[in-house]
Amino acid sequence: MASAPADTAQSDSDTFRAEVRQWLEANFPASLKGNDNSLSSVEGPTDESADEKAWREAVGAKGWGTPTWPKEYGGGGLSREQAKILNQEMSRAQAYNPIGGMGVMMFGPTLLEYGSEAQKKEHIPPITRGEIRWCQGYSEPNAGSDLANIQTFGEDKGDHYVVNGQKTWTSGGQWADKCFALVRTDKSHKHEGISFMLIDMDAEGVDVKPIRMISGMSPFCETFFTNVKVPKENLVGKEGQGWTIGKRLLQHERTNLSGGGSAIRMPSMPLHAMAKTYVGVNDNGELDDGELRTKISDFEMQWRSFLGTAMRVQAEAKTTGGVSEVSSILKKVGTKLGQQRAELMIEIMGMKGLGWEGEGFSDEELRSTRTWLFGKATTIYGGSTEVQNNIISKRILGMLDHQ
Amino acid sequence: MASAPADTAQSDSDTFRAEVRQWLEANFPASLKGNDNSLSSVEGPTDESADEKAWREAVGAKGWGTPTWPKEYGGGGLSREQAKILNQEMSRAQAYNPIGGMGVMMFGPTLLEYGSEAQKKEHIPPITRGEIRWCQGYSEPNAGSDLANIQTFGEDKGDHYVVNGQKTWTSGGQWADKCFALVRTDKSHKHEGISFMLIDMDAEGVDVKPIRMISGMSPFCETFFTNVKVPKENLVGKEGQGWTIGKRLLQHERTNLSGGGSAIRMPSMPLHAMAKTYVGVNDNGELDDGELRTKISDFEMQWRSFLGTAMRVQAEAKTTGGVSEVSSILKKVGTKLGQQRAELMIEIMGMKGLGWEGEGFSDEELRSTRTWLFGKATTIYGGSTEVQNNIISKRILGMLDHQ
Amino acid sequence: MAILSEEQTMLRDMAREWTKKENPVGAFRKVRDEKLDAGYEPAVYAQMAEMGWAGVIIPEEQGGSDFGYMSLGLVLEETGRSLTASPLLASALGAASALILGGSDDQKSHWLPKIASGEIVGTLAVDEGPRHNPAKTEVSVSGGKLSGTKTFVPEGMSAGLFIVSAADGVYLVDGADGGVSRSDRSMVDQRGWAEVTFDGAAAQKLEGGGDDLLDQILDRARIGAAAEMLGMASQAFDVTLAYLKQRVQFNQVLSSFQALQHRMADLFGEIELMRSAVENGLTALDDKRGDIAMAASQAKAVANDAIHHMSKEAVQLHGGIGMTDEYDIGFYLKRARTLEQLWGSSAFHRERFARLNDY
Amino acid sequence: MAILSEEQTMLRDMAREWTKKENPVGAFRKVRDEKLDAGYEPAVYAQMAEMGWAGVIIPEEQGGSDFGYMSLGLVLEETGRSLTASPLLASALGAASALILGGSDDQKSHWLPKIASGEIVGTLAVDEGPRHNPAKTEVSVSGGKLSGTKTFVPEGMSAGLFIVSAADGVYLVDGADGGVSRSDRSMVDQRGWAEVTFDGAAAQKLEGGGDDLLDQILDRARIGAAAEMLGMASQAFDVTLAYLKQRVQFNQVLSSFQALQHRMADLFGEIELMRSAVENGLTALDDKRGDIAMAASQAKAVANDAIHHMSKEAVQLHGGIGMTDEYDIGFYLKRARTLEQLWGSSAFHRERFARLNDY
Repeated sequence: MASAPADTAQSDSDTFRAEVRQWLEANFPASLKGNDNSLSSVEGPTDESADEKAWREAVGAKGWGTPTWPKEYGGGGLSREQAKILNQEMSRAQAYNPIGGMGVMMFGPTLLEYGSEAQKKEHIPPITRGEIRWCQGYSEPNAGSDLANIQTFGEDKGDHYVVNGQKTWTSGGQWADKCFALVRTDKSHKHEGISFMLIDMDAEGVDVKPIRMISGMSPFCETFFTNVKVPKENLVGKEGQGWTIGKRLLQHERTNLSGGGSAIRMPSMPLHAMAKTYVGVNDNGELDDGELRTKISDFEMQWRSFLGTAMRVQAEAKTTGGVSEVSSILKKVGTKLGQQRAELMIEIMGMKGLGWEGEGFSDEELRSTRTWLFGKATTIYGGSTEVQNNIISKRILGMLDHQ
Repeated sequence: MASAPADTAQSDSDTFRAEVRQWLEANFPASLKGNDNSLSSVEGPTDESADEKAWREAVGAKGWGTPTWPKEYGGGGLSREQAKILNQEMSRAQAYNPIGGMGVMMFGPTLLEYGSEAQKKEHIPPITRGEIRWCQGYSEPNAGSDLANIQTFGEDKGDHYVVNGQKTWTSGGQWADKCFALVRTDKSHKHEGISFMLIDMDAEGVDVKPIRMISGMSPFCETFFTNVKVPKENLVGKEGQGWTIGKRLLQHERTNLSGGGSAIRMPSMPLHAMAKTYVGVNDNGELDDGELRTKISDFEMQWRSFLGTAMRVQAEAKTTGGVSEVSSILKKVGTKLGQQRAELMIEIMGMKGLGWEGEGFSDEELRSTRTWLFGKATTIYGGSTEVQNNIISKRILGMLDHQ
Repeated sequence: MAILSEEQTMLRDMAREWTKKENPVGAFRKVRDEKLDAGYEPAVYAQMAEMGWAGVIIPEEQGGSDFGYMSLGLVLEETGRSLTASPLLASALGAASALILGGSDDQKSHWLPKIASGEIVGTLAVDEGPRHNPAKTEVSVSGGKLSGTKTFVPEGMSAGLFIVSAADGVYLVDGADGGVSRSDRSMVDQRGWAEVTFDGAAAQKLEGGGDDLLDQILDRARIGAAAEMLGMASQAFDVTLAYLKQRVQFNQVLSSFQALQHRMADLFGEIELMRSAVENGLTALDDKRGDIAMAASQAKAVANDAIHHMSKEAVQLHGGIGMTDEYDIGFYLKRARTLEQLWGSSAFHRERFARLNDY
Repeated sequence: MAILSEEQTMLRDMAREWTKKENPVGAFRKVRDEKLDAGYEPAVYAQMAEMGWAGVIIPEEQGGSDFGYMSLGLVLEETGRSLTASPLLASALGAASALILGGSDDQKSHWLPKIASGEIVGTLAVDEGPRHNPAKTEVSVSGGKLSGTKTFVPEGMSAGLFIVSAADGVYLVDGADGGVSRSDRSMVDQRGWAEVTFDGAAAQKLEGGGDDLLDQILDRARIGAAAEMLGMASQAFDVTLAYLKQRVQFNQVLSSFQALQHRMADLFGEIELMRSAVENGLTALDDKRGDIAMAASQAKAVANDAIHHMSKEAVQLHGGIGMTDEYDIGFYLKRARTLEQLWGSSAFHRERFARLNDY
């Protein structure tokens, strides 16, 4: 058994916890208690209230929105242990992290790994302060699950590229300041012909057109590049290294979509509590729809087992220092369960779970409809379930290619 | 709407029905009432009682065990309409058809289509009298679902072939008199190198070894051919035509396995009645296991829908004269539901549904265990579910080959 | 496919032709985008009625063709394919059935010709909460005046006749009565749902049909809804299959991937069983069989489950574009869920089927 | 895989080594073919006890190692992999738990050392019908004499100690008592099941553990059974995967067929969730958490469903040879079903989980 932590380590923790608690008391506006930031990337920018702005700036100044990032680029410079304490204290204070989005979740970690010193100095600090919105320029109309098939082309013009092509599924493209994009710089090689570059969304020749989704929201855009000039200092890594860098970034995305992501989107009220409200109970105190009762019980046990699996992956990663094979199932299983939950919500709420807008539905009910519809995308983007199954069976299980 | 049948047709039917009824009264031994012959092919030959022998001979003499086969080869020579009446009257009298097995269900119809006059004269009459047992020599250890890969080879020796090789899954091989087999006569062509020939099971060089199944029964054998002499008059059709003939025969098999086959094996007592006995009901008269109640209700509705589909296929075949596309799903769905039912029986009976032998279990319970285990084969033999899915998606739905 | 009479074949072909040419899914999109009050285009329903579709189950003496439920089912299947927004199901099947089963001669001859001609739209007002529960009603009737609130009434915005369930029976209420007020409910399928409140509205009881009149009416409506879902599932299947055959990923058309092939084979099987369940229901009605209640629960539960699975797979197999409003496939998903809930979820009908079989 | 201590890793590796080398599935086949009375080879269990496995949860003062439930779960997982026929689950986990939870000091020091050394086998005698229903018992106890019949008692043929449930509590009955008679039950998994009749057998009550002692005992047994199933499912998966990689059909190894690849990916995910559910249960026991009942129902239900699916797929994916007695894979199917029923089916535990969560 591991020995007990040394006393000094313990007291360091206590000191830090006290520091955080004090700082939160001083800086977190009481008016924001219980708010969350989880849907902001889907719903687009909302007008920031004065309190919200103050809170974002306060957190940004400490670097605590990106607690483990290096201090020199504006991060918090905290240890994992400290970050955990920070997180606990935030929850305790009913505070939320106002610094988020793709810059924090995907692009930042990737640039910290692959970017040049100059690039890090330029791009990381604004992310830590929540000042710059990034979007992802990966998918194209004919390169969805088959990402390596991208055709957007950057022609080498000496000190810059001239980029032409069309991207799609650009999350928040209409609100983004900058785009990290996969651009083909060599047509003679498929994977090795791809480069990873950073494009200003307000550069000449960049046009975005929001895509309306079945949920009624437009969180994605089509993005058109017409003779867009991209200076070579905006190339991350080497030319032709884009596939490697791009895939690394997707790992960050996947981690977010499975464990964290879907967990965050699960409302705090358990299904069975919702069901008791809508369905009622019989004389024995059982939900008054036997089949639904069984389904909820099944779901809740599966969900616990999934959360346990996500925790197991984290624990194993911590111990072994590597990513366990089990992590390969998290996205596939987590998104499946998320969708299952949304369908169960309809069974629970009945017609009330299918409201679109207007009178007769609570906000929660209307949100439930949108969550259900939007959630259908979770098994498609970020590597569809079919692609996940290919990866698991071939890479993890060692089954051969089906071709 | 179709016009009413002409009076004469009606009165012909009535006359025939009266004839059948009278004949059954005179010939069907009362001692056999309620028996059935449906599992005989699985359970092997049982000693025939005097009454059973008399009944078989009586039916054989009329040709009524194979009612629609031509009279000249010992069949009943009846019209479909008459055969239906015969069938109805048999049910009414609680009689059964004592003439069965692979000769009747698969080989006979195929030989009637492809055999020479001499072959029909020789082989059909003993089948109609239930005197000869046929077995199927198709599968080999390396040619299961991929039947065209058979290696058993027949070397041309002028007036005969010398056959060497190994077959497996020979149903009732240990009890069979003769075998219809797929034998390779040409190694340079895959499908076109196969011939369909008839082999005496007591010929020199034929050895059988029963295969014990997980159900404890041994309804199949491995069959070894070592320098077996097969005269050329036992070749059906032309050399190299075996794949075509063999596939036609499989259609007869498939028809039997889907509609008829699995339907026959469903015990007469509905699941919910079984469940009431084993599980009991609560104060509201509901099965005292809510989840099981839901599952049984679901199963029973699916089963009705399946039976309706099987009837629909028959009706459509009658109207259009062809086989409808829908028939392609019958085997796959019927066997799936059959297995689902068997698993539900375990849920209903609990430990009593898992008895192997001996004290503490009723005959019905022990039979239920064996049916469950044996039924696992239904999605494997006669074209596995995976092969059915390939066929449906490619041939019926026109999806391309996955290679 | 059931064996059809010549008239039925003609009717089905006409419906198929019309939906394809005159009323493809684009027509529904227009209704959706224009946010029509009724939830459908009245001129289109008039056209449908003119073709006789609103009178298929109505006796000839009341202006119908008396072709039966199977015939109406065929039309619903075709209009289901193109998601035609119309009150055909609620009015020509639901309300018409109520009158045929339970109406007096006077009631029939007053209302049925109007339903058959499309002059008015009838509908069923049964539920009083978000989940189907016909046994639970707080509607009160005294002195011929009916009061209470019915939720999620299909075509509730346009209905000129409400068939209203109460504890002691089923009533007719004229939509023009001053005691009727409606409140639009914007549902995910963008059809004409409403909450309808009756405040002392004049009501006539349906005296015929016996004690289980409400069940009988609902069973007809359930089978009709299942027929509409059958058309939707068939079409969603066809559209998805066609998409898989043309979409290329990893240098292969999607239809060549075995994992997708096997999923399509499964769906194909499910939809065939669904068809059998629906046709069994329609036949049970036309043959006035004794097991209509069972057949209705079977049809609705099997249809619910099949369209549920099919609509999910249709979106998933379309990939990203299936998530866009620009593509039609999402409409099938949305309409599927409201129909699944309408007049009983699968759980409701499995429970009912067990009860009907005494277990 | 949970984070293991050094001792646990050693224990697991030892168990893995031993089952592979000394006790592969062939050993079970031998037990089966020889129809041993006990349903296992006593010498083999003696060997297991000698390695300390029968005393893993038993305190040191009673001859055990007090390594806890996670440790015992690791052994059960490994022996589950090779279908080792032994009373480890019933005795070293089930009966030992009963004594640890509810026994007096005298009872513990009398029985636990014997269980730990393998000198005697203990078991739980709970059910009185073919379906798990611990609440229903007709066992009567008066004046220290216990009477009644218990069905489908695991290791009932060899047990020297019965933990018997009665309406007013849980009792110990010495297997050597003249009032005990046993009747062999030949089950599909060919293990040592018996019906046991007690006719005025001397019985001592377990006074400790509180009102829900029986539940507490059963929850431990359920989690243990889930651990055994986890090993079985993992092994069935590995064997099936290996088979798919070598079997050629249509000129391709089966593992190259995408439809099969995706099914294996699904199973892989299910078994990982199963592992989490089992480890959660074992951890809950070692940490003496407050949610043991929920964790046990979760572990048993999730494990039941996963082994059910895996065992079906294992047979199907093996094709024809999976149907033969010559191949081992069928043994997994058979053992799976008896363990699924033992101490509660999935339906039982879903119902219980709902009740525990007050819905």
